[in-house]
Amino acid sequence: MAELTYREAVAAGIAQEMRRDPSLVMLGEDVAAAGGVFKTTVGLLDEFGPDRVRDTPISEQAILGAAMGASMTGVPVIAEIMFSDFLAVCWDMIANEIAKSRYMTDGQVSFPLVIRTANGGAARFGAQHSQSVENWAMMIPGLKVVAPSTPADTVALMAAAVRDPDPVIFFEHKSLFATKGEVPEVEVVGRLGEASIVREGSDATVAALALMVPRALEAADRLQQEEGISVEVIDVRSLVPLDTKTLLASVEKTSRLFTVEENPRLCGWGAELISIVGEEAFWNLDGPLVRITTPHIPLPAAASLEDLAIPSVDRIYETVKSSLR
Amino acid sequence: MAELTYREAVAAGIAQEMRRDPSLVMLGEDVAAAGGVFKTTVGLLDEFGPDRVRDTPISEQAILGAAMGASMTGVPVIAEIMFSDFLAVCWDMIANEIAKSRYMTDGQVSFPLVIRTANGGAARFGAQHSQSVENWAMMIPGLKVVAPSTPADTVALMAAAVRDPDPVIFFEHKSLFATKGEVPEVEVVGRLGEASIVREGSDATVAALALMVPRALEAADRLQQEEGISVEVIDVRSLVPLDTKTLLASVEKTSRLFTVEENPRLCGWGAELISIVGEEAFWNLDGPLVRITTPHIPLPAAASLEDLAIPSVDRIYETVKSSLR
Amino acid sequence: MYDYSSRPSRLPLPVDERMASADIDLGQRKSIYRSLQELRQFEKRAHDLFLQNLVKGTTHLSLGMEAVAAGFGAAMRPDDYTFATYRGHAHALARGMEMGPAMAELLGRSNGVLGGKGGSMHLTDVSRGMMGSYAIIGAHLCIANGAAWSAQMRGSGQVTVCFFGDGTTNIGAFHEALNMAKVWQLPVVFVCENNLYMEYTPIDLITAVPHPAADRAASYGLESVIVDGNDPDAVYLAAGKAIGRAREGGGPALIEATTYRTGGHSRADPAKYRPLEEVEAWAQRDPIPMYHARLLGLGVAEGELSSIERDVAADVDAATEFAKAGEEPTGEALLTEVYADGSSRWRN
Amino acid sequence: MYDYSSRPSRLPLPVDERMASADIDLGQRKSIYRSLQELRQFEKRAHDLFLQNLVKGTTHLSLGMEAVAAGFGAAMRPDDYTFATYRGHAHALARGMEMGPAMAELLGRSNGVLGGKGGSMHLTDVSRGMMGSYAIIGAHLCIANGAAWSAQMRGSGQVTVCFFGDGTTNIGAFHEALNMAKVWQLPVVFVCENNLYMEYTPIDLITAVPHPAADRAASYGLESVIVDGNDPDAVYLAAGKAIGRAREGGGPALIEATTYRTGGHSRADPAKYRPLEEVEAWAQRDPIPMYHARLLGLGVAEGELSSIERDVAADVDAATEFAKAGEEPTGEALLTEVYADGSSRWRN
Ligand SMILES: Cc1ncc(C[n+]2csc(CCOP(=O)(O)OP(=O)(O)O)c2C)c(N)n1
Ligand SMILES: Cc1ncc(C[n+]2csc(CCOP(=O)(O)OP(=O)(O)O)c2C)c(N)n1
Ligand SMILES: [Mg+2]
Ligand SMILES: [Mg+2]
Repeated sequence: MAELTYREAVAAGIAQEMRRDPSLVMLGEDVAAAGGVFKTTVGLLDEFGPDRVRDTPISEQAILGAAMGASMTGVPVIAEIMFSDFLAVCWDMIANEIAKSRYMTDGQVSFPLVIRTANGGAARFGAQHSQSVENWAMMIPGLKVVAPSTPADTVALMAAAVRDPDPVIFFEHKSLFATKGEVPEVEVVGRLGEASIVREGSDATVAALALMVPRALEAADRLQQEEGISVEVIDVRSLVPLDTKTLLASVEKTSRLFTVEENPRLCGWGAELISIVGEEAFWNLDGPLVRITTPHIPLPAAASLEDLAIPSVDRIYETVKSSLR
Repeated sequence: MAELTYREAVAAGIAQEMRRDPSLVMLGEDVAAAGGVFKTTVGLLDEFGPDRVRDTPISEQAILGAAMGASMTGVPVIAEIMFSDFLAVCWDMIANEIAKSRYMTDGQVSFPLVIRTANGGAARFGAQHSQSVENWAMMIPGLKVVAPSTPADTVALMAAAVRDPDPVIFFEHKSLFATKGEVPEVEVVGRLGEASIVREGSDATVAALALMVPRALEAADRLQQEEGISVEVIDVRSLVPLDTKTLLASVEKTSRLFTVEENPRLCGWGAELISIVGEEAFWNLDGPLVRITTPHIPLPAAASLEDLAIPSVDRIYETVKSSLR
Repeated sequence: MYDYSSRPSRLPLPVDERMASADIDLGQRKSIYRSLQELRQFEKRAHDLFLQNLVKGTTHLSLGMEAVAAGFGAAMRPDDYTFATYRGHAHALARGMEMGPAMAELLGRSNGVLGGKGGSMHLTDVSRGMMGSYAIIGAHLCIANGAAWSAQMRGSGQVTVCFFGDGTTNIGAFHEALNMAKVWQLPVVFVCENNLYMEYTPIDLITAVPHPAADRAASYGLESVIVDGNDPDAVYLAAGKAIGRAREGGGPALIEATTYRTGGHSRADPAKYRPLEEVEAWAQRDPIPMYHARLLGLGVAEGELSSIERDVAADVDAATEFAKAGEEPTGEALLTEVYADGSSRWRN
Repeated sequence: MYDYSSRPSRLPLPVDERMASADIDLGQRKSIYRSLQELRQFEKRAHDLFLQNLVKGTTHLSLGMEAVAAGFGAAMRPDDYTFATYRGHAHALARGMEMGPAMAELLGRSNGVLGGKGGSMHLTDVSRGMMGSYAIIGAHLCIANGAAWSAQMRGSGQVTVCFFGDGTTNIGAFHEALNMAKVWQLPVVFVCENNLYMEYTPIDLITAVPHPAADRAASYGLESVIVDGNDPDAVYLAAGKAIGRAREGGGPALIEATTYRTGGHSRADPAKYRPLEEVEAWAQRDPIPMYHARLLGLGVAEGELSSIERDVAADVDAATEFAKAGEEPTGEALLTEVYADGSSRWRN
């Protein structure tokens, strides 16, 4: 075991896979010489050289086009889109080209590619650099979507994403980059589509993702200590494929579901989980299905406002407590 | 009253508003001389001239940029994006610029603009020209989102959208263009944020949008006739603002909610409605919350496949029937 | 009043008679002639079937523009890559896609080359290097770069050729793709088929320069190249040169091929927005009768050409029968091939 | 090993001494000097406050590049429109945004010009024609067109000036905006501040032409214009010419102003990816000492200049106090101004 930061885990995961597969390449803005604006690709240029680790112009459509065309002709690719907000400037490449071309061609082409991007708020970057857009990706058929919350999961899911023959959108959370955790020193390979029960409990299920996972855990601890409420916390990890088994089994046990999501309220991944449970586990439920979300607003820049916008430990705590009362 | 097709109603609504407000302008690809690829803007160039009705290059970002910049400096705009699939090529303009700039500037700027676009399937246009992307728009804070199902609503909501000081995404359904309906010959102005109960019923609520409305109505008629099941059908019409009052009141009465949506399954508007009801009307519910959706796939081109993909009268009928049993 | 059809016509150049004596093997020319016939006859049939409502949705034909596809098709190596638009039938056939599965795809049948899932706008046949037809303007230029990058990295010597229209030069992706291609010296040839119109709007009215592609080549450090897109020999030579240079590591090229579509943009568009005189002048420059005459001039027997024409007609008939005999795809196909495991499973 | 700082330096041109005798009113020059001082001193303070963790998130400073904003600011009419990027402090101040509310915005206070909602990257002051700072590359060029189109339709005579960096010339929106501006003959002046780097990557490594903007002007039927972006007078003259022509209906312009940032791209970036020799050579070309010397040469008294400097220092101190005295915005503000009714209500 080694202790790595989440940002180091990104580089470690990529490096592990680039060592394994000499055909794997990487591209993006400032990813090579500078090691990425979030320092998540430090060392890769030196180890793998400028043919495999490429700095690009500010041309997100060309970046993803390069990734798509290369992957469909035998060269697997990791592409970085610096901030997930910028997925919007290349959304056609993602939603209409990469996601749909396999189906449109009845399986003639595959896209072994990973689109990595820094997602999420709490860094005071304002409305155009702070969004959580995992729901944008989840709603597009043909994509796979993951968002790790720990360094170990980052390495494991990076490996799984790279080895998966389908396009994977890989959301790295900016406000987790500095967090630390143990990562095995052997080869680490996770599986897409597996949620993780990060805390067991019996009174309510709380499903969370990325930065919301540690917050949900902290709220759960407090609920236990202060209110005697036993909360099961699920780290969803993979939105597509979605581990509905773990989710439904947990709700069967607890009879209550709360989701904690950073994306704005309407049509978020929380709504999807709620809808699945509201249809398939309706008769197990003992009370309302509750979403805890960022309000349906752009994110403000000021620290005091941003802290009010994104679900906090307090808000999770209060919502679960008052709803279970 | 005059009988208009839905496509004529689009032009009629725009013309009504351009007559009222001489500063209102329109732009898009092939919208002027050709009257639009769907013939929804026929006659406007002749009536209002080339300064107010402009053909553009194939430059969707520039089209929406022009709309945004003009509207924020005093010139209201109707912009056409030919197919809603193409919103992806200008998604940054919509999701990051138009939707967020009012908030980011603390209200210094307003965007009185309407983005019209042909949405939806059943026209055998394949995966890149058939999507229902109303959920893309709904999930972005700062936008308003409407999708009429009749010619009369088309005129009324067009007027409402144009007069609204906020950006409105106006989804016209391709497979409704040829449908006909009565439209008053006086000035018609609707209101955003009002759903319409298009059929009263007591056993279940079915919420539908655009092309799904006539299908839901037909299914409801058959359910009544063949099964004696009384279905209330709500034409949601406006996703943002959302008329939750009408929805919740209906569910209070019927105790069951079904949504019928054309967008692919995950994170659709149906999930949002289900989630609202699953939290706020949970204790009114007598059974599972059920979504009837297009599967989570890109749309196929072949008629036989497309008909299987998009919710049909039969599928609505069968789902409601078996779920109420 | 605001009718574009009253604008001055943009007339074709006269045929460059020197092309007749260009150094092109006669066998090659005959096979180009066959290709022209295939594209023409296939698409005329597709249009008939559309009018009979057997082809649903839409079609975008290359009638009148076949010389570009045929000329390039002849100049490409079998393992080279083609990227095309929704107006892609001609390019697919020119790379050797079989007519039967192509026609069946237009009819939405399960024996279609895409099993009915893609339709007219998305013809793809990876086994022939036909890497897809893309229906949203601009994207495929970026994707073509990726295939070229892959070939460069694999050292395969494959060249990618990417076709698109004049209208496409005004979208952002064009700019991003051309710049990246040059910076990375990718083996890719971009071919603008300038047919003077986007859908219904004349290209010169919405473009800042007269030659939408050629006048922009310098922005990407590229040579400005204009070729007569209605002359198969001229296209073949220009294609050979650009492809050859790209194959040798000389980097990308941008070629503007001037041409004209005989019919409308898509479906049943009568294309009335064009001046009559212009339509007629270009009809005089139809590549097929011109090439027919050229081959006769080069000593090919009339009978040999008409036998090619008859052969192709029989192929098109057979393809039509093949297509009509196909089943409509059923529910099973609906949920396959979203993901590489063959399924559309997004949950467990 | 793959360190860009070992690449050859790109050195500044020598000062064009003829500018000293250009026909510019001395009062105008003094006010340009004041503007330079304001931009410089404000941003130095902003950087200090960032290092003290009073400014959170990020800042992008124009230190070393002030001549572009100051020169344009001086040439614009009060009702003209400015569109800027996340590197927008200088442009906001050059249009007259008050320093107090600007600084308060950086500190995320409710007395900020955006109430704390926007932050450093989105400074906007519509009352001064400062139409916004946009943080996603490319978009604002398209939006600037819209403002210009509006002015054209209203016949207001307003000109729109849109600033952006060298790296921005490679994104699709650049291409779409420039083409549309020319086709519609919009009164808009596009200004590329070429500081030789995108974030950390040298522009020439990822661009197909040496002058990312000027070498592409021809693609849009525009003249190629390069101006010394470190010489306020040169900028002022070029700005006046382009703005004047646009105002008279002469259509858009594209100007490439060559310049250099003294510091890093953003926040605490030490900018070590640049050759030392290059950094030092450009430091020698800092616009402020140069302009100071020029004004002395034109007979302005040293004392007059230092009194300007002191005045500005006092203003910056006052702005800092104003900002620090502001409250942190509270929950109420969180949910306002999503929609024009002032609320964020998306349901009834
Ligand atoms: C992004 C996008 N915008 C608009 C369209 C609609 N559209 C399809 S074809 C076409 C015209 C294309 O013109 P051109 O590039 O000249 O090609 P041509 O059809 O003439 O071959 C347009 C506007 C589209 N498919 N994608
Ligand atoms: C679409 C998009 N891609 C990437 C970024 C990240 N980014 C911010 S500034 C920048 C460099 C911009 O370079 P340039 O245009 O030269 O402007 P400068 O910062 O040098 O003023 C990049 C890549 C962004 N904001 N938007
Ligand atoms: Mg064309
Ligand atoms: Mg720069």
